[in-house]
Amino acid sequence: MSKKQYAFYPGCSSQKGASASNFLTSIGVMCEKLDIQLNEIPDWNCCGASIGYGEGGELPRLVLSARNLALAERELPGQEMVSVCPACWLSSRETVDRLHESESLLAETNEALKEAGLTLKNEVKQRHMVEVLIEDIGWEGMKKPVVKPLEGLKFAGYVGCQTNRPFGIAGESFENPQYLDKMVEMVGAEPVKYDQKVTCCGGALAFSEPDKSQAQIRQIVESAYDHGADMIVTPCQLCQANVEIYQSEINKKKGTKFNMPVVYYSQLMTVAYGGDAKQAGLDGQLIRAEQLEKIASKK
Amino acid sequence: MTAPIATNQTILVVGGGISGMTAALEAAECGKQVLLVEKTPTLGGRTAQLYRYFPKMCHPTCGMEINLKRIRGNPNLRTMTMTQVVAVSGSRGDYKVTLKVSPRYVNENCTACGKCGEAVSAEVADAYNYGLSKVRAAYLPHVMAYPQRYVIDASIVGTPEGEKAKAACPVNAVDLDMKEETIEINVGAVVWATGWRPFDANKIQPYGYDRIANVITSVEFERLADPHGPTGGKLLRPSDGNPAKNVAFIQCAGSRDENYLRHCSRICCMASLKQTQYVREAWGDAGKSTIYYIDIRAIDRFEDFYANVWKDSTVSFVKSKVARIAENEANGNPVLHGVDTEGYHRYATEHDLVVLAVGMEPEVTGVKLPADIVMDSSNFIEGSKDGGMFGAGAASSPLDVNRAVQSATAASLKAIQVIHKNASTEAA
Amino acid sequence: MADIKYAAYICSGCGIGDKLDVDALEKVATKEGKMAVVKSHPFLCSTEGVDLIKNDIANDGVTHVMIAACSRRAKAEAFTFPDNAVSRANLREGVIWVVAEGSEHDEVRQEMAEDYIRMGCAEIKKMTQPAGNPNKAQSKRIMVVGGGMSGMTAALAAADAGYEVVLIEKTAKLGGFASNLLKRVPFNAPYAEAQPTGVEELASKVSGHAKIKVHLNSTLSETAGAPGRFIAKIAQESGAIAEETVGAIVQATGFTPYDINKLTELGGGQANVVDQAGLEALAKAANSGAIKRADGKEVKSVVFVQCAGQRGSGGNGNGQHLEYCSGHCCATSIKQATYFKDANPDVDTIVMYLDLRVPGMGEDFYRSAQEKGVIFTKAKVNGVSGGLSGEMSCKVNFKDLILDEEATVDADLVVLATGQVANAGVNLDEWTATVTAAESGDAAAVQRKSELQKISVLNLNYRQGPDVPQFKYGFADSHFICFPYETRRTGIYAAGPARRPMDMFQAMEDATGAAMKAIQAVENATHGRAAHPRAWDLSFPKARLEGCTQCKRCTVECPFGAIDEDERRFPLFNEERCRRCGTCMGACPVRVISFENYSCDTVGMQIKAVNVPDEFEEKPRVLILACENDAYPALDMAGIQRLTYSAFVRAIPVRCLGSANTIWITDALNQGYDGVMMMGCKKGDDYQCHFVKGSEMAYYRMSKIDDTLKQLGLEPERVQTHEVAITDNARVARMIDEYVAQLTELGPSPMKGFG
Amino acid sequence: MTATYKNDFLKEVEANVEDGQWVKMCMQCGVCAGSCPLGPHWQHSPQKIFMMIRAGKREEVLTSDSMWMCTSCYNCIVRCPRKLPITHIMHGLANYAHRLGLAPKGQPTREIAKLFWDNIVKTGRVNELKFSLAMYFKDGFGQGVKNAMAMQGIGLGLMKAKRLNPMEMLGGHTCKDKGGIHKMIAKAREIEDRRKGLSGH
Repeated sequence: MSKKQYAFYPGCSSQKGASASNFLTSIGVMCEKLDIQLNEIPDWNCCGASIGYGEGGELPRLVLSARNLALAERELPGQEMVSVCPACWLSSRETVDRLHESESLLAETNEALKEAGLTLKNEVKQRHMVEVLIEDIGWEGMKKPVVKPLEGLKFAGYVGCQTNRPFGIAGESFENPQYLDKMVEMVGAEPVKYDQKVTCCGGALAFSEPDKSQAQIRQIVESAYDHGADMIVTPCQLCQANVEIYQSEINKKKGTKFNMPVVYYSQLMTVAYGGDAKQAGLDGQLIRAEQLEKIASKK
Repeated sequence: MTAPIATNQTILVVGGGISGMTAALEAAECGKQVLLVEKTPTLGGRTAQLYRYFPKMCHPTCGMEINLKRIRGNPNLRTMTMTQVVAVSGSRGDYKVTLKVSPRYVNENCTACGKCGEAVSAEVADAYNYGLSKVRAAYLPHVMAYPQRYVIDASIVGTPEGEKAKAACPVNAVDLDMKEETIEINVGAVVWATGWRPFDANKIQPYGYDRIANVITSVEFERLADPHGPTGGKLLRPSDGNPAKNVAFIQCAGSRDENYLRHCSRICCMASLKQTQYVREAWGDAGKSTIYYIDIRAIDRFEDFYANVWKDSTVSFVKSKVARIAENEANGNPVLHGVDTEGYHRYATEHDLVVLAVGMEPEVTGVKLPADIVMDSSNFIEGSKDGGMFGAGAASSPLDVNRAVQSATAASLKAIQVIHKNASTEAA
Repeated sequence: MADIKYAAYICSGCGIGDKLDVDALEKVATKEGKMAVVKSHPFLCSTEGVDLIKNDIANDGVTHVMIAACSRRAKAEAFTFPDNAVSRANLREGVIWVVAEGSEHDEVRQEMAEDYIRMGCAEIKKMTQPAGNPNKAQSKRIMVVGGGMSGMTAALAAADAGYEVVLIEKTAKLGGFASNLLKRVPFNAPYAEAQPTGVEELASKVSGHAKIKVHLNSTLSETAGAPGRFIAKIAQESGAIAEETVGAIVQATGFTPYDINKLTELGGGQANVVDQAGLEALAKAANSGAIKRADGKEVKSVVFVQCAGQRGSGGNGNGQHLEYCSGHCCATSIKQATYFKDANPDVDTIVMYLDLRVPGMGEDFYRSAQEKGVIFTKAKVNGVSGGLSGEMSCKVNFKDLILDEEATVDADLVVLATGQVANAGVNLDEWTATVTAAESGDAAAVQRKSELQKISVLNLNYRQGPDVPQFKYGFADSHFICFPYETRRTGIYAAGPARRPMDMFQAMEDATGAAMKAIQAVENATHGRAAHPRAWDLSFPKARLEGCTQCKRCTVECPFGAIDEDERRFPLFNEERCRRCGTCMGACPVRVISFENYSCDTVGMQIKAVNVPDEFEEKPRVLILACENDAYPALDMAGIQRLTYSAFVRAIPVRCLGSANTIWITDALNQGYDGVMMMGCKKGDDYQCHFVKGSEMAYYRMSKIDDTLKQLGLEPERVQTHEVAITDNARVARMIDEYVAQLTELGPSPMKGFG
Repeated sequence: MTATYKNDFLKEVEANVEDGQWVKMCMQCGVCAGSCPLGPHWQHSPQKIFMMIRAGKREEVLTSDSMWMCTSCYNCIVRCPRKLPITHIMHGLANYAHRLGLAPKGQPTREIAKLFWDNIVKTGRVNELKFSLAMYFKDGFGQGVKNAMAMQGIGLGLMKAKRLNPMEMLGGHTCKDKGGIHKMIAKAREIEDRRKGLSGH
């Protein structure tokens, strides 16, 4: 069967050797199994991320995203643009909306884009990888390739903020989204019911306000433990990084004994689809997801 | 059944709640021919499900008794229950209306002796108590039900349970072969008194109505307080049946919110102020009520009621739209998170029970009305372009009972004007 | 009274036949009840059963029907025979459903049923089927008092329904308060912009309407008569008196803005502090240009103070002005704020509120003002100063309740949102006091009385005073939530801000509703029927004046001012004003007042008909007199819910506890009843009584009965008065059992056997 | 300082702050204040800031560090009953205060935001290593070393996990058309400053 084609916007953190490179590895394998072809947008640039506003302001920030949109329009005509990073998706989608709302803003944007030899018609539809999976592949389609159900594993589905708000996945609640738990069930594991599903991890303030964001992270990990989770699963790079990386910090400061692996949905799927630990990017875990590795290594 | 005689001198009133009953009665007592149709098995509407009225703290069934007596005694007024309007054609003074009559499976013979109810064991959710309790599948909708006639729930028709009910009836009132019927009638004017429904609290996700047992709606709280309600009038919370002594009332639950209802539902402030007095009635000084509000809208002399509740030591007010409700998993208490905006004070407060003062939305939201009907942005009925159909009561605007009756009385006269025009043009 | 024939029909359906000995009941009806025809039927409410009765009426000359079956509240349609008097003995809800199961109760259950048969038979013998008021009134014209938005709307509404209208306006032109407005708050979607008032269009429609006769520069110097035959004397500018005969009256006399000069703490009386009416004048003068102050200075900054002198201390009041909220002021200030913004977006426009009250779609109007840049601040205004000399701007001192700090803002103009004061005429309590004082020769009172007559709107020549009774804060409102138009003067309906504080939209709707009630009143009056709550009742009070002692109790106690005095100082009944509650009947010490189907006898004979066992049988008897609207339904519903109570009680429904005559109590006690329970509605400020004072009167009369009891050597416990709500099903059953237990303690009545 | 309750500052905000025209639409319900994860650390909640703007408290607003506490969780946006884009307004206020030089000196988020922006504009993509190091050393060399040592474990961990590449010191990820990007951003900044009447710096 012919593969589904998408203009792919990987985003900075997913690049080789970057903080979420292992995410991209698993995404690649997952898409392979699901006949999804991702065509990387040539020479894409950073979206400005959530913290870009401080220095960047409005138009420069919009223009950054606009450049990616323009490139996609020109280089991969007719293809919808897919991001795996909530920040990338959010910035792009917000840019699309804002430029649709305001003629003058679009004009100003094009004035700036001209400097980079680009123009934007603003015709590219923005998708999040999760939307592609649910809406284009469908639950049945996602289930089909499962060969190694992750039986006996308990996951705390941690959706976080930006995949969920302000846009969110169609039909999901901002306060209590279900899709991540459904994905966990789909790969044969058990989602735990806990109350920090959409709690903010502190986002970019992890750097500038470590104590405040670590307090958030502590809540999340604690609740995951309290409700019997073996691991946390998330669709978000920043969530993954913050919640995984700072556990040791929190242990140091607060005397906790956190050691909870934090993985991506794509890693679960890769393993369930029969991929090995490396393909699932499990070698990229700071806190090793041994139970997953075990299943992955099973022949 | 045979179609009731109706002509272009007949006024059709749609909806048998307090507004519909009023509109119908006022016209009928002027000697006009009126047909009152009601979707459910009994007249009374939402007011029959209230425990007390503000500001007098009197009982809605008191006025209902009078209205039912007026209805029983008036030959100009005919009522049809379990009947819905499915189509309206024609124009001012001459409408063709299609009615759909659902089977009640009980005919006019019924004496409400209750034998069928004793005979069946199947139970269904009790709509009268908003599903907070169950009722036998052969039931009288409530003690004041009019017509005073039982209903066989469709779910037991064609089952042994249904047959039991039939066998038990001493007067051959149970007719399990009843079918849905469609009736065409001709009327001169139509009053839409289709009323309101409580906004679906599940949609207000931050308040976790769908996840937290001890978060309920204001209409459900009315049933808890009512002696005819699921708890026999005791304020017990759903999760564990423990006394609900420390109760939070959250205003604008759905209302004044562009994510849900744009409009203010008017009644909710007074309803919550009233309900704080249920808490006092139940627990005296041991009760505690907290009202979380944006603006307290106690209009005209209702201000007196507000002023008195304000003085009540068991009631406190927080000017805040609650941000979210979490659940204390240890004791099932809802925990309210938010900020008191008068001076910026953050709170995380536990209560035994949370009552969402849910907004009013028109019952016709999502229902296909005649093209001629003019509605506002919240689907409240302003009237019809041809001036022959009128909104009345809560169908026309979010109104308290007193205002609804006022509105219905006015609508009744507007309908009479249409009939009058017909009569005089025919005379000419 | 040509050949009367009494017939009793006993239903054995619904389990009556299983629980009771119906043959025995038939015997009672025949032997003791002396019914000419006695029949029983297994399913009396069926077509067949009803036909049986109809047939006896048609072919067997039956004139009076006693039906022993279910409660009078059940199957009413089936058991209605328009030309025949009907009494109902309640064997179902009243006996078999409430007397405990089990054969040990068979005897008392049967006794109870037999007594109800006796009572039904006794009652029907004293009933005649009412034929309606013979001297029917004639006029179907509607008089509207007041030519403002409410009055004009009412007039047009009635006229368009085919009724002739007489409209009285005291000023030289139609329009009222609304003519002073530049625009009105929007009435319909999208609720974004103020709309034209439409007052001129309405005025021209009214003055051009063939069925409407307008009297300008006119007031009412006297209103006499009753619904269907009011005679209005209309004092005109010329001094001439015009006379109009009308059938009903809509009082739409509007409101007056609260006197701003009383609000000195908020700068009232100072040059650049105006009320909302004042602002409308400035806005009109500006005619969509920049709004200028009285001194001609263009307004660059304006502050609106909400609830000025309203909501007691709850709003921006200091507790010395109006207690209530006038409802419309928030939306009105929003509208006025947009006057400024529409003329010049740069005008600093602040609305200071405590609770912004824009219910319903008003929320959209609020939004639209915010979009225009109107600033809303939750603030308690402590004072307004300055603005005295033209140039000086005002200083508004306030506490910003959000920022939680005291602040001051300068403004060229301050607008105080003051309240509505009703133009509802004379307060009848003051009137009565004044008249009493005047009659005792108090000169000041005499003076005050003539002042009051000038204030009066209607100048009714009713014995109880010249205007409609006011409910609260001077508004002529109804006390009933379900029945907003129930003023205590039949055929006279208040509408608009005279009834209750309200905005223009509500006032116009209100006026249409009031017109509806007026039309209904003339229809009822001209058909000789009662108005709400005993709508279409054809009975009406008759008095045997030869027995009257002129004690005046009936004239004083009638809740509806229906009874005047004739020149011989006898009570003069105005049937069209009467609501058929029977309070007069209850009041009459010599029992000369009665209705055809409800009288001292219809109830008295029932009491006497009960078989009172002697003291040795240990079967106490308790008489229950229950209000037919609340207490009796509660007893009924106790039955429907199969709650049980003692079989020793005998319940009689009464139209209103106010109609209960003390003779009934003394008769019952003389006859050996062990106790009497009177069950009526809530009294006091939040009274429930649909006849206003009925239960109040009953309590009052019973408080006086103790002496009588002493004379009879009886304990006061033997007569009890209770407030019973319609929801008290369970409570009423409990009350009965507790009382019967208490009486058993007390022992049998010493009167037994003397009766 | 007492509030003037004049519209000047509101108008300034509407003209210069991203989505500033929404500020007047707030009805002071406070749901945003209660929804913010870092709420307890806000000196003024968003709804209160809106009120302060209406009250003309220019300095108190622009010098406040409250808006710098925004984690961009968007809770406020999705819950606001008036649909105010609160997150964007907070970002806009922060940026405006920053551009005016009124934002608190040394406010960590403010500084890191600048570092981050410079970092991405340089090559068009984030250089995580340089960004982290820049962060550690933002408070001078001594503090930098301490910070770096403190985070050393994590750093090494990330490198082991191939999620931090030491090679990034030399170039690292970059867009081909750096020049175009620089010109583009400069142009955008120029246009925005023109619109806001600010002089670029």
